[in-house]
Amino acid sequence: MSVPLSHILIVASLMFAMGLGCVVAWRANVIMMLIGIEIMLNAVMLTFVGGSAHWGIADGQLFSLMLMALTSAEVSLALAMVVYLHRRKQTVNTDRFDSMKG
Amino acid sequence: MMLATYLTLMLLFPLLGGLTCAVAGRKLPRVLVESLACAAVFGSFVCALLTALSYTAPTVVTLADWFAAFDLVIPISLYLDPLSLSLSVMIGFVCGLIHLYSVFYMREDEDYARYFALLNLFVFAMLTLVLAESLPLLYLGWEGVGFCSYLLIGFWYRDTNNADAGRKAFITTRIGDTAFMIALAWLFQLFGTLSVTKLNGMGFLMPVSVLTLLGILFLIAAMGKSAQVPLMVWLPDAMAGPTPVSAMIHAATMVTAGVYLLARMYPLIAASQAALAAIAVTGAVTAFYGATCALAQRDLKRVLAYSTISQIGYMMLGVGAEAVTAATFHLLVHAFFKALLFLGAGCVIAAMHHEQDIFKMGGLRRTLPLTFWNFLAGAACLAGLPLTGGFFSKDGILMAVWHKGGALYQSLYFLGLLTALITAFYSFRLVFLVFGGGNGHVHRTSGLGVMQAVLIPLAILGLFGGVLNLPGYMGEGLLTRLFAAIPGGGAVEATHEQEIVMQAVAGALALAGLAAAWLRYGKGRAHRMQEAQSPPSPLISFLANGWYFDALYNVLFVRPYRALAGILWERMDEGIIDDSLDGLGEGIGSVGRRLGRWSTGRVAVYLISFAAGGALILGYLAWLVL
Amino acid sequence: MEAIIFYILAAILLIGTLCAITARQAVRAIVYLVVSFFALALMFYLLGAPLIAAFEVIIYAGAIMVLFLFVIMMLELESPEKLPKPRLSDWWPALALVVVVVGALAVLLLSHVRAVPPGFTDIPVRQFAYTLFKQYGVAVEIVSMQLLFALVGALYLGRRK
Amino acid sequence: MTSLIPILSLLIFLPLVGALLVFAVRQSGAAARLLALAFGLAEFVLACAPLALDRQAAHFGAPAGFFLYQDHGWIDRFGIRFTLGMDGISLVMVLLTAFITIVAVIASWNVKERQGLYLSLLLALQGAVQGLFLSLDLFLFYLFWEAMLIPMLFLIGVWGTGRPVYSTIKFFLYTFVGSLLMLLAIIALYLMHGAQTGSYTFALPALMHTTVPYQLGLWLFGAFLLSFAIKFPLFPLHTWQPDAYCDAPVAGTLMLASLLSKTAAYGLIRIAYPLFPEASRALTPLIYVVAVIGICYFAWVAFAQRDMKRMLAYSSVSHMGFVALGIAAWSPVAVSGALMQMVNHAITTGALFVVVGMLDERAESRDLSDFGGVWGKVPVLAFFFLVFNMASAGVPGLNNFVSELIVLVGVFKVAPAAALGAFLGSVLTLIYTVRLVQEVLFGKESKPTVLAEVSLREGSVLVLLAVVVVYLGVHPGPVLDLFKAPLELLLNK
Amino acid sequence: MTLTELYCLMPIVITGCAALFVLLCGPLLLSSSLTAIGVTASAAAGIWAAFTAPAPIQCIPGLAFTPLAQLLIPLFSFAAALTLLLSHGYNERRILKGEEYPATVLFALFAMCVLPCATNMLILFLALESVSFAFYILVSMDLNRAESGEAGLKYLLMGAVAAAFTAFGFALIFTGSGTLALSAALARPENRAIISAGWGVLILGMAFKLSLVPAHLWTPDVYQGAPSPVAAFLSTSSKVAAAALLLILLGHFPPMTELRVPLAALSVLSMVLGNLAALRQTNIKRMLAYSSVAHMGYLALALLTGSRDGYAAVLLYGAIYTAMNLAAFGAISSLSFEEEREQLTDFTGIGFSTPVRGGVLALAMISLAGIPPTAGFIGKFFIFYSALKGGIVPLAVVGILSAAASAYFYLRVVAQLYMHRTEAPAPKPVGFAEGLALCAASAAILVIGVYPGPLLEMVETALR
Repeated sequence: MSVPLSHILIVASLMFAMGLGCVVAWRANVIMMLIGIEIMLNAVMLTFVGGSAHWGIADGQLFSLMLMALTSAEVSLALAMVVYLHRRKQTVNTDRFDSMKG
Repeated sequence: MMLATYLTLMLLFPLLGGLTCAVAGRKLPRVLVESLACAAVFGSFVCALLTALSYTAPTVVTLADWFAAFDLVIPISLYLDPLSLSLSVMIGFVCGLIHLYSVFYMREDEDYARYFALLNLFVFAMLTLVLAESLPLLYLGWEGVGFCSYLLIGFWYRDTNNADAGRKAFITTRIGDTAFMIALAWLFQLFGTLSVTKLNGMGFLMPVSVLTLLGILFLIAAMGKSAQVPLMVWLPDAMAGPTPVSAMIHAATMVTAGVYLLARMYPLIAASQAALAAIAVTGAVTAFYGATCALAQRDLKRVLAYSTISQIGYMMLGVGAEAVTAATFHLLVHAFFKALLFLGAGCVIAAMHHEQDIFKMGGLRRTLPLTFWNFLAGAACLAGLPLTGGFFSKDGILMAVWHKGGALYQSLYFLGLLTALITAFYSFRLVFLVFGGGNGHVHRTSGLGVMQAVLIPLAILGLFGGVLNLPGYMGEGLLTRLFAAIPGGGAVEATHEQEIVMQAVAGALALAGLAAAWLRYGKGRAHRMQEAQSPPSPLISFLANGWYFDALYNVLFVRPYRALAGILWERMDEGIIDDSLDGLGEGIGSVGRRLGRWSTGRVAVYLISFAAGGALILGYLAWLVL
Repeated sequence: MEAIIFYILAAILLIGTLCAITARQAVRAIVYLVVSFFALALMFYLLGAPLIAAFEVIIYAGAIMVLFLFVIMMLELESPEKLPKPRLSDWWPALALVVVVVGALAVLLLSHVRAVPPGFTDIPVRQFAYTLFKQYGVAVEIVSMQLLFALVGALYLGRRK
Repeated sequence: MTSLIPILSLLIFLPLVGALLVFAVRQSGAAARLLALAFGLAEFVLACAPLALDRQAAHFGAPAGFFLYQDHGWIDRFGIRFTLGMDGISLVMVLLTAFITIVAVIASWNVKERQGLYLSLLLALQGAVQGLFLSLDLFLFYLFWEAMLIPMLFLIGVWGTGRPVYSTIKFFLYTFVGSLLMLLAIIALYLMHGAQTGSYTFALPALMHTTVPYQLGLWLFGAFLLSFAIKFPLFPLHTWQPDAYCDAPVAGTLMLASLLSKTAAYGLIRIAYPLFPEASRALTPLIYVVAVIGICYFAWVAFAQRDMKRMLAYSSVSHMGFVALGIAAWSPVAVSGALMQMVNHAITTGALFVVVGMLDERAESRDLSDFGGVWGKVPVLAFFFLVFNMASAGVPGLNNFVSELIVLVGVFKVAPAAALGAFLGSVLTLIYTVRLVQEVLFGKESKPTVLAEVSLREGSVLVLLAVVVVYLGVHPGPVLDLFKAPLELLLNK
Repeated sequence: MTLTELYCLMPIVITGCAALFVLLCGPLLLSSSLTAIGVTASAAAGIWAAFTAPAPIQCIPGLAFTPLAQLLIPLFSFAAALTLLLSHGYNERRILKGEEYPATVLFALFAMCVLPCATNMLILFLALESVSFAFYILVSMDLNRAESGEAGLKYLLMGAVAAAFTAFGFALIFTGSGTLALSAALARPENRAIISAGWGVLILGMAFKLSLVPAHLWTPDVYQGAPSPVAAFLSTSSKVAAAALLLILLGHFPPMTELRVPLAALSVLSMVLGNLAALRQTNIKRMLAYSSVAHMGYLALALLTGSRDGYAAVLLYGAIYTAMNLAAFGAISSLSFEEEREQLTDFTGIGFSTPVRGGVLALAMISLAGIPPTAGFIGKFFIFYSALKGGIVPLAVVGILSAAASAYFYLRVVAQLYMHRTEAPAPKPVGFAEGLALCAASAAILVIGVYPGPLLEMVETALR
């Protein structure tokens, strides 16, 4: 395949930035923020896989695999927290979670 | 060797007496304290006499080391020469008498221990001042007498006015003292020594301009201590102290320390005519100033105070006219008759229930005859009636001034003569007002007899003090012979005819003053008494208030100083410096608080900050690559 | 040929993501995202990582997205007041960030001189497995611990007092 | 004999042990007091011991001039050693510290709250100050320099009056800013010396041989100077000082005024000036200016005070100006005058604070308008008040006169203008002193008209202080002699 | 895997097994025995590591018992043991039940033990993320307070984004260098731009872990929300772990000069902002959070030197900071009863009503302020020494000035403890476990402060 590595990396960067943008823009919506994080992590995986393919070694792919596991752990914990907090505060708006500040 | 012992004992007696009184005085019986104090001073006097007997030539006696820091070596060393010898004898004698007098004068005061402690310490300090060979030691005496004077003026401390007077005296003289210290530091820089004898022999090493400045520094020092214009304002107020104190400190001894200092350092500064002229002018002006002020005073002691200022002015004039002998002569005689006058005044005051207004007195000639005659003798000396001690001493100075020549000194001579006239006038004004007129009621206190008795030796010394230094036509003076060895001590080169003419003029003026006073206050006494009830004329108040110098200084120095102190503290220290730092702290704190507000509690803000940080780092790295 | 497919997939991926992040509702966003993840999985396949591609589909497009849906439904988050929408003013900083990050990364990545050094090589599953268990056995252990504790944490938080 | 008994370490650790013991028995006030006093006296005896030694004897390995010397490894990684040395200067300072601490212990006999802790902190402070005066390792010096702050912080903060927290934190922050910059300078010097000679050490004698480029030297010396100037304090870095002095308890003020300000002067003499001869020369005019401004300005401001302690606080800085002046002149006479002034200032100012503390204890006020006629009420106390005030005003025969004279004579030789300014200050000094004396001692007796007379304990402190005041005024020779040999070595470098 | 290899990795095994054991047997055992097991396991791990000679070779692929691990594992174990000791009483008072707590602490310790042993970036990354992950759980563990869960979510959201950044950084570095192994990480000049981009992103991720400005904002909220013992553990070991990761990476990679400016900016911003923002803080836990921002700024300053001295300073400071913050948060946690004692005014007069706990808190504050003879001073000295030696003078000056300002808020606590007339309600006495923990921490502060030689040597050895 003859796609330059840099193109893959650009695509990954775009995706990463979009994920970041999502996290930042959906400022109060915890679900969308988590989605943004997923997007960012997927961009990272793309980078790893690209790098892996580029150097012909499996390490990058492995990192991706581990990232998936990590992500699922994080997401499940995050969602558990969302549920927990929703139960306590009846909201998932993170802007309302500001009892501590200053 | 005996000399050293005498000198040491001379100083030790009053010192130990003073310390004993200070430390244990309150626990000891009164009689013991009184006799201890008197014995100490008389012991000192005896030592002074013994010293005088065994004196042969000027000697330096080093008793101990005071301190030494590298080349700055200050020994405790004493210098015995005719000048210090004659002064220490005088001090021993006068102070001894005044101690005795005090015993009775202070009979009713509870704080006798403090009183005698200070009195004794004063004698110690004064003797140290006179005998010191190294300038720092002289300064020790110099400040010591000032300190004792401060506490004694404010002896009756419960009255704030007394304390204020003491404070004024202390601070005003400190201005002079500072000049002394500056001179001291400078002398050390110039000559590398602070020994009086060495310094006096090294004056020629320095240019005249330096010596002039040094002379002026010493003059300022003398101005403070001897109450010369413009630092004279403290002395009239100093009369707030007990009268024996005024007699001892503010008439006979301490206030003449300035003259003594100038006489002591005379060899060093003699080379500078400018310095001498400054001294002479200061002296003459002060003499005139003091005499005029004395004219208008109503308070018995203030008259004497102004007269003291005036008389010391004469002494300064003498030093300025290169007549150290004459100045010292006047100093000694003045000590006797001024002590006499003050002690006499003390008797009067004691007898009058501490009334000091001379316009409320009168007729004491009959009720206090002994006091009267003694006081009269003192007044005659002060006025310079012919053949009294004061006559000869004052005349010696005036003659020296005339002989110095030049327009300046001649005009000073005439100013001196005018002052002599005024002096005679106010002296007898005092006598007529206090002792003349109708019968006065007195209150006989128990000690009055002894107090009056003390006056007698002083009166004799005052009246016949002239023999100490008779003018040339009557035979060589004792002092002149003694002082011949020291620079500036030589007799004035004048013909006997000149001397006689000048003395005749002076005598005539004194008598004229007496006549005028009699006319105004003897014959016109009743009229004057009436006048005194009405408000004084402007001229009288001008003179009575000492030419308004107090008010002037108040406006120029005291009030601005107070006001600025407040401003410096509240505006500058608390204001600019402290508040700016507090403000800085406050500012940093509020910046911190604002930075803390960045933590809004909203995770979105945290994330965007985080992301912005990432963007900045990446942007920077990209910029590097570009 | 593969390159063209790659670019098409990249386009799908990016457009899908863009749609996802700008979707008005979370459920729609998830659907868009599933699409783009499928595209990503295909790209992985093209890049010689079939296993990762499979996992991508199974774990991401499958499990995780479903988990999201599940939570959304459980908390009845579809009502507008529960999930606030970004205002326009929220988008500007996001856009600025995206531009800067992408710009900076593009500059850095494109300055990379030799774009295609050894070329892409397929990595056999065998090699993958070998690396996984020979070299990164510890990683598996750590991740397993981590997953276990995700479970622990989730259960703990779910506990009712 | 000197090597058998580690006198120097003992001087430091004895008070620290004392502090621990006193802290341990803090429940019982009387026991704590006696224990603290015993440790204070023991320390004093120990401090006197070197007086009996042959001070000419050279100690093996010791730098010239140090007749007692101890050197132990400590933190080898940085070449930091536990090096102590005693020469004439430090001997006097150690004696002074021991003496003042005894006075402080006795003066805090009546502390009501937590007396054991109070005394324990006093002893700890003493240990730190002794360490500072003895250390020959710059790191060690810095360690003690900062460690001093902790007991002081508590002394002011816990037992203070007025606004103690504000004052203590202000005091701390001020000094802390300075000392941290000094720390940087110390490290820089250390690195420079290491780079030049290859031996990385904080030993003061070795660091003296570092060649410091002029420009850099200015910065480093500036950092040292800033640190010392704050603790001195020199104008205009003084504003912590009136507050701290005013709000601290008696012993705290005593330690602050008598000892802590001396540590700064000691640092200038022992460290800053010898280390940076060129830079110190360059900045000397600045020191002259601030010293003279300080002498006059503080004396002037003191005049405006109503609070006695605040007045004394300003008075204390004003007098410290003479020390600064003497150091700035850096001539043998001037510096020995400065050292003497350090001793005298410690005694006189300390004594004044003690007396004011006693007045405060009796009348429960420090406001001048609440006083008057004390002479009639408590004559003995009034007597001592007067003596110490006169000493402070520079009346000859009492101690301050000697040192001020030496300083002024020394400075006049080098910088007449600066000396002239200082002379002016001596007039201003008298003005406020006399005002203080007058408002307190003289005038009508204010209410309450009866005050308790001086107790035996108080009397003993006062007599002790007064004896020293007079002794040093009349016969300061022995002390001045002690300074001679070390100063010759320091100034000839 | 031979026996010696296992021998080397025993700390990891011990902690991992202990975590699992606690989890499995938790329901059957008393909470005190759970704590005992945890403490014993931590202590065993620490002691084992301390007395095992480091082996230069990989024990098993991806792990090696390096000298660094020999220093850090005991340190982490110390912190974990103290945390468990502190938590025991705290949890009982606050009714935090369950075996999850000690198990998670042990899990965190397990991950921390792995981290310094890692020889490749994947293990490093996973270990670091596991540490964070354990803390996500621990922070939100206090079900009685809404703040706890809130803090957990915030931390998790931020942490996940930061993890994405870190991972992206590793991805770029991997792409640029072609390997995940640390020892083989080569300088590839032609890929320098990619690697430096990776470093840039990675540094930001690390900035989050170290709470450097601008990635610090979570710190105060999380410290406030977390149970105090957790805050103690979080503020010490997780930071040291992150710093260790950076040390390992920086030690293996050729120096990246372009990173100097971003690191310097992070450092200086953290020092200044941390110290300033803490000045007026009235909540002591938030104040300590800002203080930790500042302290991490000092750490970054030492890292910035890129010298051996600097790295040694980082390690030393990490160890000292661990002791100081454990003491500080430990005292706070032992003073907290039904309510979390966190407002400054809650501490009024506490120094006298509870001398030991108040004293420990005061000591911690004095040490944090860097005043001798406490450990904080030695740490600060080393940091600024290395900074000056590394030639970063302006930063050192800024840092030292901000440190001077920082004395204000530390002393404010001390003042609150001792120098106010009114007194806050005195707390009840605490148990043996907490007392032991507090004593251990303060003893460490004092001993290191007076005689830092051995620790300095250990630090030197760790970098060899």
